[in-house]
Amino acid sequence: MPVTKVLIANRGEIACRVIRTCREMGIPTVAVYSEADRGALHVRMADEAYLIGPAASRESYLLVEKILEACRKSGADAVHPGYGFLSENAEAAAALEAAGITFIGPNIEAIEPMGSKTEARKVAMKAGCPVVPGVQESMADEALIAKAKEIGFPVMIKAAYGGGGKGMRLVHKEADLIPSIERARGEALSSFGNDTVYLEKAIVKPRHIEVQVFGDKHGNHVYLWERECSVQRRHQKVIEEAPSPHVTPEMRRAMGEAALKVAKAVNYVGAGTVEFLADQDRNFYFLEMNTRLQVEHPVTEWITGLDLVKWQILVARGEKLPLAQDQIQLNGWSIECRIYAEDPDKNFMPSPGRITYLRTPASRNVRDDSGVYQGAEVPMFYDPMISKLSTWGPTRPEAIKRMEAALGEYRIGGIRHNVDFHKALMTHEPFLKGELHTGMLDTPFWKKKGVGPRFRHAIAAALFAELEAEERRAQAPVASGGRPDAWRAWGKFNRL
Amino acid sequence: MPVTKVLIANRGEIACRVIRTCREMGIPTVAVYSEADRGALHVRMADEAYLIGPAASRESYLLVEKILEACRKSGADAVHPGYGFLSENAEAAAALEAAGITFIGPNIEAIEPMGSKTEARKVAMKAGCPVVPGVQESMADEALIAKAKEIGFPVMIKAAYGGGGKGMRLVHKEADLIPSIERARGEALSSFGNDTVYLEKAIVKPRHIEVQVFGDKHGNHVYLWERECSVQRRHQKVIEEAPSPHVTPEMRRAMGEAALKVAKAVNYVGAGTVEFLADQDRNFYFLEMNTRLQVEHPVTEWITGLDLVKWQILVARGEKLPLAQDQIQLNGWSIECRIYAEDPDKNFMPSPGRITYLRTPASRNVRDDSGVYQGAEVPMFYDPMISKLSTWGPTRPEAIKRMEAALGEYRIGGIRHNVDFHKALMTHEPFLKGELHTGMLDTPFWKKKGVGPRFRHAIAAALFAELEAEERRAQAPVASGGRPDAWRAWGKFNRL
Amino acid sequence: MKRTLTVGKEKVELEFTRINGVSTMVWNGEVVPLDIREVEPRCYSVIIDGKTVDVSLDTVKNPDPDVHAFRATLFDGTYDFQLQDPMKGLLAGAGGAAGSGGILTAPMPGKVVKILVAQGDRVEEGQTLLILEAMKMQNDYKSTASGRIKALHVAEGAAVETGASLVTVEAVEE
Amino acid sequence: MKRTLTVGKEKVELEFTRINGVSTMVWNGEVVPLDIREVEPRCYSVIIDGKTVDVSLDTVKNPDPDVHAFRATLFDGTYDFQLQDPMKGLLAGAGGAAGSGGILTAPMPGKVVKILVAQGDRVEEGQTLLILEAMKMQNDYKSTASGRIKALHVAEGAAVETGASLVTVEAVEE
Repeated sequence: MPVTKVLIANRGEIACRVIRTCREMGIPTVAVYSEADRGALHVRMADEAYLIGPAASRESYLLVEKILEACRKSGADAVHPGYGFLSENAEAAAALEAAGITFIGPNIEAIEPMGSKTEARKVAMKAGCPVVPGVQESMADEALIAKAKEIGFPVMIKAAYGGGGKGMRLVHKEADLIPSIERARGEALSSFGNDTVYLEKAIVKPRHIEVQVFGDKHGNHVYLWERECSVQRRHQKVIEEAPSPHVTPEMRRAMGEAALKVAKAVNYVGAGTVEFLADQDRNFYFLEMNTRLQVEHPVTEWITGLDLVKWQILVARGEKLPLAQDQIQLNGWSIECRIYAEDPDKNFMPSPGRITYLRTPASRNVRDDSGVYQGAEVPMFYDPMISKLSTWGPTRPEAIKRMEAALGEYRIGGIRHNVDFHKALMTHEPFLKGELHTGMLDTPFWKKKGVGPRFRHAIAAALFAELEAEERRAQAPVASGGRPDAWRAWGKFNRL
Repeated sequence: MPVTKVLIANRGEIACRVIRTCREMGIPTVAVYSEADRGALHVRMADEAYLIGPAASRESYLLVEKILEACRKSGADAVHPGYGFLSENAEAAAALEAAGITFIGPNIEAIEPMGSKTEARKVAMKAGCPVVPGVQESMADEALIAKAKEIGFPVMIKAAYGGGGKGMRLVHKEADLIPSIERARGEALSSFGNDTVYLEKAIVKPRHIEVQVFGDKHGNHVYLWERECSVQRRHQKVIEEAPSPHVTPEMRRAMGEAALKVAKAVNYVGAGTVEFLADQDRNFYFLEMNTRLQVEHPVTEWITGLDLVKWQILVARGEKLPLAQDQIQLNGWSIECRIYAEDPDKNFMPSPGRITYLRTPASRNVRDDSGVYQGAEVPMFYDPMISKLSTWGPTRPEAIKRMEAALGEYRIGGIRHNVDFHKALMTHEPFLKGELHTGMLDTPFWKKKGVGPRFRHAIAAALFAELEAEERRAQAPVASGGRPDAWRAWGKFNRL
Repeated sequence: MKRTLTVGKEKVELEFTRINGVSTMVWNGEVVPLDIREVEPRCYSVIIDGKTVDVSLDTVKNPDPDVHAFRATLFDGTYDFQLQDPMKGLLAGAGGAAGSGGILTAPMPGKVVKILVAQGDRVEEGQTLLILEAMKMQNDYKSTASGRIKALHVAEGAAVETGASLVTVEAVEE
Repeated sequence: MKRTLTVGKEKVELEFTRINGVSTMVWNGEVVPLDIREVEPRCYSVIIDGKTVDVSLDTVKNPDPDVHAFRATLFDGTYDFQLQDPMKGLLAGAGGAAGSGGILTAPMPGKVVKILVAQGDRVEEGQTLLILEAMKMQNDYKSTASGRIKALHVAEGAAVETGASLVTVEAVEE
């Protein structure tokens, strides 16, 4: 399949990141943009750019026909979907392929089963990859009790049609089982109108660890080690790292091989991620497979020295994977922080608006994957990601120290953001020790306490700004419709 | 020796770079600045800052007593000299040590012999490190002739007290020897007032290859591979890379071991560089030893994953080198371009002034060691370096492609700079092939030819700016002492 | 120039002077010599007694135009504080600053996806009144007091700016 | 708005219009629809027929205030060109633009370290007249014509700005 001009069906940092790899490969790029994104960085960086509709993504970035139209206009013969939007949409991939456009993503036969959690679980079980012990089918209470004993406590009861924690019950001993099932059924019925529940082994302090896999069209598959993404808030990843501080060399090989079994079972082509839950005893269980490039792929790029987007393009072209398993290096450690336009002081409420000042960290082994610039507008229509800041160090403590220093250099004016929140995490004892689990942010330990030793410097700057503003007002020429005398008098009054 | 607070006796990018490592190590930093540098980046980045005199470096950065005074004021117990200024000044190092301040640089006994080219050559010869065959002493013509035959042609005749290419003569065959010696003596006498000449084997298309060495206070020495710095203009390095495309594994080991012989001969402590000239047949000869951190150390940091400033501090504290020779990795390839405020269209004339716009490249494995910011002044008093842009890739072509793309993203407004010059080098065939030698920039192949396919876009932007300026003038309020009617009329006139 | 600094619940009386380019701050009576330069727009290099700090300043919207609210970002963190001309503070104190009076305003730009109450409804403190969507997230907006819905200022589907009035809740006597 | 573009030795007649926010350029008679936005100060996102380019614009000092000289930086290189209002060009043409008249001016800020000629000296084209130092480098400044030194405008040791007059050379009849 030829890949001679790539249209990126995405926006923000991932669109910019794909454009950069294409540039290095000498491939022209085509950006698409909504009405809200005319001034966005990806439109500035690409070689061509086409408007595809209004701000709302369902009227622009999510419409495959708009993408096809932009392909026709530009002559792009390949589409990179980034992550989100159309990246895991089998129908969109099929529509592109039908139009003779190369979809730089997995084969459609792999997207479909992995799009359904229960289907994916079946594929994994059949392939011999461990899954969380339990039943996923509707079952009578007696059968559930028998199953719980078989699995061993603690177990988790979950509503089959549920979500958001409702209808979930953690059960530590057999005596609590029947009352818990009853309460779970009651909640499920009132919340979701269906009282079907199922049962899984409960994993205490679970860790989210995922394996990066790659396949080509010649049946070759490799794994590019793991990433740990246990630092989450409301099931959203906040910090990712590679490798995982929890994983031993034996566990790494076992997880890699388990991930490859899943990939091979669907003849996986391109970049994919097999997500696992791991318990504190290093048992791991298949969770799901993401059939796209992950947000957190930079940490894998740091430790392997590879360019995953380049590999995606090579595979899409029909080339063989450039390296065999034993040629892939694991060098040092990498951490990534997701920098968001959100306010940690107000329950992480999104904070769209204009970035009036921007200073990005510049240092050794620091990478800032950004989709913004000073003066750019962070629109309210899309996710609030400003950039992904990642660092590398020979060891985990060095990568973390570098991240802490880099966060200290990061300045974003005009909107609220989570840089200080990340700084607090970089000195959080359990994080430093690598004692991660998906609930570690449930306690808001990052809340600020008082002011630092340089507070007076901040006040001095503000006083300076106040004086300058007064002097400017006092000296300002007559503005049309203004009251110069009033301003002047006020300025003088204030400087008494 | 304690290193609990570091004063950086330097400015610009290297001061900022040292501050960053100190931050990661949790060591407070002290900046010093001249009157021209109050707004410089290193003053903004450090924890403390002290004025040490007027703009001229001989009245500020070069005065060790000013540095000592700033140490006393701040309580700094260590001084990092960067490169240039006091970095290779044995007297300054001694004055600091006498005041109980740790000099983060080599032992004084190593600085002294290496400060003299002829002394250094003697040390190298004695240590068994190859030097350029020839004589460095005053000699009668007959003795010179005999020596020339012994060494073999071509030979180079050089003025003993000369420099800048004057009094130098390349001789290809014996018949030309006597007339050349006579002319060299004549030039030397008129230029330097002394007609002493000496003779060396001429190296055709020489390559400048240097080895990074490190020593600790316990007698351990390692080498951190080589850098090639053959791309020079007027004997100034322009582009550096590591490793060298010319060096084979055998040559690498041989050069490293030769460099260690020199380092051991002076009980070298800290970071040092042994410079060699290599011929196209891979013979190499000791040139000199630089007893400081080099400008181009980032390329070594990229391929080893190490932080050389951190190593300097560890060694200064009396710690042992963190790694043994067989633990030092050589991973991938790195290129560095020196970005200068100079005008390649006007014979590289320096271009000091205000940086009105700055956009630095941000990408995977791109590092910009900068000493400036948007709005910063590049003073006319110091060297015109804006930043050092370096990239890494798994292979040399990938590192070069990444550099080319990164240079394309670099934007510097308000002053002239050499970004386009570097871009031209990144597509220069001999450079791509690794066929480097120190005279490769003698032909100005980088001169621009015409305009590119997007020239109309540039013109459109300028027309847009013209229209906006006219409209602003037309709408401007009455300026004090202005002639509003005249401006308005002009504005209208122009929009007819 | 005099200012009253408010940070958290503390207040500090400040004075700032610049004579022939030399800046000085008086902090609760203590004289502090300053070396300040605006190195970038709204970004200051401040040296006090050899300690150098790079301060980025953001202005924060404040309902009272006489109270200037700032957010300063330094290497070691972000601080929110307010400065007020003490003369104006006195005047304002005499006039009496009114509270926000039970009006729920939009804390960010977004779209009103759902309104869960109607005019005249009795509501409890903490009850969700409406749902606002921005950046792919839906946020609940709850009443800060018990009372009755006096007015709805927006309709479902409306796009709102930061600070826009959404709902007015009035206290009811029991 | 009309402009004459000069790039190298070529001239192009241009027209630029903006009506209701829609920009159009006429390039030697050819109509080119434009989509332009100033995304940062002096930095423009320009889309022409789907091709998008990010253009940074620098203004270059020019002795004639009616000739606006620009340096534009794009991803693919840097271009120098000039724009002039054709009406003013005509006026200027009629008035006659004078040359620089044998005055050697400083091409960059620096310090005069040495003056090698005196008033009244005969000089040849290419002869070094003085040495200017900036950024640790000394640069020779040579006469662009043969003639006689009419005036020295600076002394050794003087600091000079870009464009400052250094030496006036007058032609002499042989």
